[in-house]
Amino acid sequence: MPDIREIQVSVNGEDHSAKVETRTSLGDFLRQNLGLTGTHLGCEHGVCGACTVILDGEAVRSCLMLAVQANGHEVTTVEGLAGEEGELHPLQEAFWKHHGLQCGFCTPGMLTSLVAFLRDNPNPSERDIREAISGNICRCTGYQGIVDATLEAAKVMQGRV
Amino acid sequence: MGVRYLGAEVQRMEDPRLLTGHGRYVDDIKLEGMLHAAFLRSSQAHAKIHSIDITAASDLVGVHRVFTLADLGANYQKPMNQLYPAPVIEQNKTQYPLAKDEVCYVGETIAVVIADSRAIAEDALALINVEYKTLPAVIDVRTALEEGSPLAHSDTESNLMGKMRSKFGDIEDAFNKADHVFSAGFMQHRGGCHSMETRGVIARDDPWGDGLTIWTSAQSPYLIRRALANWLGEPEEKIRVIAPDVGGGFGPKAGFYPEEIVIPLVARIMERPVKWIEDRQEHFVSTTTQRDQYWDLEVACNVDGKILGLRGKVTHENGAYIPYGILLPNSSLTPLPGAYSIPAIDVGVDIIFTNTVPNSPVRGAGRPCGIYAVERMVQVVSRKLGIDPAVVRRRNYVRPEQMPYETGAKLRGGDPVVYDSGDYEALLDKVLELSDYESFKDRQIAARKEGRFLGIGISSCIEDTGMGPYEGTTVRVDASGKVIVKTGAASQGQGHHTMISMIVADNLGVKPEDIIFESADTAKFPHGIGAIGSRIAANVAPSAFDAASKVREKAIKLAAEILETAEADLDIESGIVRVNGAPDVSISLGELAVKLTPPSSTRVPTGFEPLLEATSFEGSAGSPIASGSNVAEVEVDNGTGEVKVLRYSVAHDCGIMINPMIVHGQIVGGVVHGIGNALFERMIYDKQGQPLTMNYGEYLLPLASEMPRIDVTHMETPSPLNSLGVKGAGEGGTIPAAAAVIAAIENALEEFSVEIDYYPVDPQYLLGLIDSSIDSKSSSRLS
Amino acid sequence: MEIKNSFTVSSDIKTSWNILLDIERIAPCMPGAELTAVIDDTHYKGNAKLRVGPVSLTFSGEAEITEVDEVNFTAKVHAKGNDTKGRGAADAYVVFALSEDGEQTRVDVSTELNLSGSVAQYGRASGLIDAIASQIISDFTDNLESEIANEKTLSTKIKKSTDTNQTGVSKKSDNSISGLSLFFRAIWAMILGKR
Amino acid sequence: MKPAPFIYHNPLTPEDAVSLLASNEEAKILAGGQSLMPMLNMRFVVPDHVIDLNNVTGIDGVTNRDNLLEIGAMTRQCDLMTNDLVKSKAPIIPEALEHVGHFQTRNRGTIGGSLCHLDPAAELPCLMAAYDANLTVQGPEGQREIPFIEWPLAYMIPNLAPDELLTKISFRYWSLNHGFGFEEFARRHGDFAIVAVAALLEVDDGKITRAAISIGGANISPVRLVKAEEALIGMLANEDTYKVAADIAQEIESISDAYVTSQYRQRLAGTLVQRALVKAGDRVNRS
Repeated sequence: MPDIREIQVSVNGEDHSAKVETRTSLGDFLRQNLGLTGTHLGCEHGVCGACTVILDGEAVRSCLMLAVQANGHEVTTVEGLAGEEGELHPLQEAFWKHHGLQCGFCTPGMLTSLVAFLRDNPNPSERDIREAISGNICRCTGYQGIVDATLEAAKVMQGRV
Repeated sequence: MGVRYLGAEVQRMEDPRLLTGHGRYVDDIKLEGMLHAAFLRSSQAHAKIHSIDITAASDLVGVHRVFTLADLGANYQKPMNQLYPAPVIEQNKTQYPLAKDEVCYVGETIAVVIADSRAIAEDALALINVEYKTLPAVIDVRTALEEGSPLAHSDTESNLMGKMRSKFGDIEDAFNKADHVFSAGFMQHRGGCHSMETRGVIARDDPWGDGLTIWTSAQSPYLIRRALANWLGEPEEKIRVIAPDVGGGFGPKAGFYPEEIVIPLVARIMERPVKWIEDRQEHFVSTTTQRDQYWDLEVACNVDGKILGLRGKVTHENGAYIPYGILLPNSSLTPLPGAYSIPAIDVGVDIIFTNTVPNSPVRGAGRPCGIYAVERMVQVVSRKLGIDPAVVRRRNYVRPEQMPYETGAKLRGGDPVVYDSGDYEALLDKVLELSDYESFKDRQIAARKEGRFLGIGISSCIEDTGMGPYEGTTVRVDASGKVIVKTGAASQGQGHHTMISMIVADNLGVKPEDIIFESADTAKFPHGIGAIGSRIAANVAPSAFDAASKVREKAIKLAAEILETAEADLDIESGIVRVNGAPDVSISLGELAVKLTPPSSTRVPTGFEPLLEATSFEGSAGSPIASGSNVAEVEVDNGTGEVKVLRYSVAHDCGIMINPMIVHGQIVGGVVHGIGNALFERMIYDKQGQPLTMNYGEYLLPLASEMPRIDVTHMETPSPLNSLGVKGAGEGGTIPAAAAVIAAIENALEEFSVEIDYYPVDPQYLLGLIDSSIDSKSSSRLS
Repeated sequence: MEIKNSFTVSSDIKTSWNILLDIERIAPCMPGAELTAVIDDTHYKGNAKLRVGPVSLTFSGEAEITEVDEVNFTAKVHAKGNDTKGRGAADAYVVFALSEDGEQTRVDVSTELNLSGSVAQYGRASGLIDAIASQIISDFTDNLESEIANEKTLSTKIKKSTDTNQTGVSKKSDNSISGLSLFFRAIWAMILGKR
Repeated sequence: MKPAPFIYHNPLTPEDAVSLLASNEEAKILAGGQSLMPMLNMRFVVPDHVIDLNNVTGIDGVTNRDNLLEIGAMTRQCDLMTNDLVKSKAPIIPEALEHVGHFQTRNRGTIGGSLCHLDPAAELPCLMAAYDANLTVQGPEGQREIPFIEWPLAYMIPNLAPDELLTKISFRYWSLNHGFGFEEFARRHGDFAIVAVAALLEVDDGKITRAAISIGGANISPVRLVKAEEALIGMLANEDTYKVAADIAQEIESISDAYVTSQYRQRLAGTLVQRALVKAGDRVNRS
């Protein structure tokens, strides 16, 4: 008999109430129950970082959390980064400008990770950024476009551009 | 018509969707009534299957059915197709979509569970009981041809799949008259695909309607359609294959997999859509990879470093089956002699079956191995003769005045390898400047005084790109004035939408944002080949250019009639045909399209075919040869053996660049893949054929933290082989990287006379080389 | 992997041979193993428990005496089992060969052990898993030696080993590199699945 | 890679957690989940019950009591890195935590989870070995304290009964002017160390008065280099002295795996002990 619980989660500012089997990961819950397929599952063992979401303000692996553990918490996914009118987040703009993505599969996890990182490190060096995204694997870009985009986004977000 | 987009760093059309989480990858697709599949895979490297008991699994709540090969139907008890038949394949072994009675690698599909959810399907896998009779496995290619070696397949007489040879020039003469002959042996290991999106297939069958529709994370949807139609014995027209957004491909997604047979068949039998998404553990054991190659080479040269000949032998690990013909061993040989004018070559390859995951190309295919081999031998010549490696290269390059240069080697189809254009020495000059090569010695000496070991290495390469026959494009203007562009080319992140839109926009006089781009859907465009071998730009750019030109001509011709003016006085800008000098006399492309798709009881203008549309299959008249020279600067820690790549410089020539930003991204990403091959990525099996490297903590994909900044500079030597002068750029970063990094390591450790004979170079191996060099020096001092 | 062990017992070859063929008697010599059913003279069912760090495995399977050569005093046993939760399988071919060594009997035990499935597919623990397997076999032969030599000593032998395990990591000085092998003592805890 | 089914429990107090452990067979504790969740997803670990500690109160946070730092088992790794008490009293901990996974995993991972998972190469067990930490576990019969040296029973098996819960870690911190150095070698940033070394030094008048050297990754659990620690006492704090310790480290009992040999681990232990001591020595001298 599957172990099913009812949970309340706020995702991208919207409250959701859902029944979920307790073995379901937060990542699967977002994708399958809520249809928020922007969060990608790349390895399901916590290394690739594609599934990263922001939980109560902190970047976490959604493959390494049960959905039931998000009960009563706030989650932000890649779908929640752009503004209400659809205007891109400065980091999204910078990724676009600096070719920070190719296939786009790692991108949601990169963005959520870096949004949280830039909040705590508003003036990062290239080294800081490279270490910050060392938990996010990209097979396409060689990371350089991502690093350049993050350097620029940091400046924009500081009002320095 | 002024060129506005070609050559500009246009931001990609794909990106806003992907940046906001609105991509559409296979796993994002949800169909009404869809069931979920999980495959039972062999836990044995080599075994006979005595029995498969699916009773308990079938009885599990939530499981709809469990299939073995027998359950697929009487017509389907046969192995898969050989995608690329070739005479050199002496023993053609392809696998059954579900194993029949023998499994030959860990990960081979045996059964499939169809259930309400993936989780339940996985629950059922643990309840299937397979009774195996374990057979000895072949893992090490070096002993696989020895008398008494186990056999990778129990019904074969030998593990030799076939032999190939690249031979040209008078090799005996070259070695007889050479001042020196040097030899070197080395193992090259290239790992797996590891696209961040794993593979995945959804199939839906509608026998009274659309037939089979298959969404698959693939590089070659048309190849899958053809292979599946062939295997099923059904018409291609009733099979639609769609590659939606694909999260990276790198070669292994260009094949045809058992799951691409089983999921459609099962969906048909179940009369419900079925989804299978490969998980990462499956990816390690079921997605094709590259593996080991052992090279033993001799180089004949003169005292000045001029190379006269190259000969030797390669042992190539093929894995258990041949899903992909001989592309890999073949593309290991065709790049010989690299960027150099070497008059005689004789290198043979033994292609060997082992009980490991079957082979397929991975970014660069065999080219990184072939180029590594040539570059290693140049390095050997340089070291043995004490001549600077840059100088040895200068003395051997194919020179611009030799172009077109026929090497003597043959491409897979039998055509001669001809270098179409390029200036390899100029590329070397550029990269030496970019990398501050001249001042490196100072940096090295200064670092050595601090106890640090710096080294520098050069590598040059050529890359045959843009293999034919074509990658077609249709351009059509619809009544709204939007331009529909359709092509068979499938993208896995290379930005085809942007690149093709730029070309069409320039030629047709429209804005890229007015283009509706559709690709990688067999229902949308009649035929395509696939995104492999850096072939798309050199094939689809000419066809897009040509199709757009034809639509433009037709539009101008019709507009000239309607506006009663000469064609030469018309130009198209932002989708409006205007008369030069009379800007208010105009007609839009949309209006012209309506004229060519008129309502009932009206006529198409006389002399015109319906539709403002054209299709072209123009491509390249041969393989454009891209080229590059790279310099790596490394530091080796003599206390741990760790190698840090401090700096990496690339001078690259892929002809005319359509979008330099995209080319730059391809090069940088490719270099990082190559550094991964040189230093990190290794898949290990134990002696029984059990894979030991099964997670991303152990399979070391390159991370941002270990990768250097990569400086790239370009030359644009147009290819004479196509209308735009373009060459491919997808693999030129990867191909030379390992040779540059490894030459740099040896340079850093020159005082220890370290000779590296395999890659990936791990720190343990390197520290061992340093320590044994120190030991032998101190013992020789004592004696 | 292939593991070879030998020992010499003071009993004569006939006595040793008879004990060896008494499967119900020698099965408990295998650490963590229990015999659950005797199907016939040559077929047996049993379980073997093994703990590798956080992973607790129970192999359930069968053993078959595939060959008994009364003339040359050799016996071959094939044992195989699957983890009850689908995490892998173990397959062992064991050859016992007895030979006279003066008054004594020499016993050679050669084991070809193959692990497969996820239990065998973790590179970081691979050395450890090999070591555990060798240790199991080696302890099995130790126990077998005791059983043949003197059945009374069997229970003490196992108890002794268990004690070693329960001591765990003891005095600080023992934990230094000059101390007893932390590694091999600790392996016992895994084999017996304590805690 | 979906976990097998289990019953999820969400206790709110340590007592409830312990009684759930006592009343359910085959139960697994879920702390930060950064090691357990991968094992559940891969079905290496197939428990019948999962007992989540994330809503249990009173087992997190850092306090200072009589020169003892007391750390609740559910204190997250990210909080240890930014905690002022930890930064001032045991600065080696934040330094070492830079190597623990990535910031996203440190946001969830806990000290207690790491100590119970007991990966041989993990940084936190290595540090706790260096500090001779005491681990407080709670069971149905009450609490008991276990010195770290008695904590590892075997490869990734802690000295914890099935019905016991690790609630607190405490250790006496070193004098304010102690020196510290943490060095590890991993192939990539955030990977499990091949070998890691934590070194603590106290020096008086140029001579070493107290030393702790802990080595992770070399063997199946962290090992204190007692012989070297003893050898250092009374010696001048300089590179020649550290070399003595490094030479002893090179003899450390080590394990091999599919990727590296025990000999290489020994070699690394030597290099890293030397480097960690240099770092520790420099820091003493500066303060």
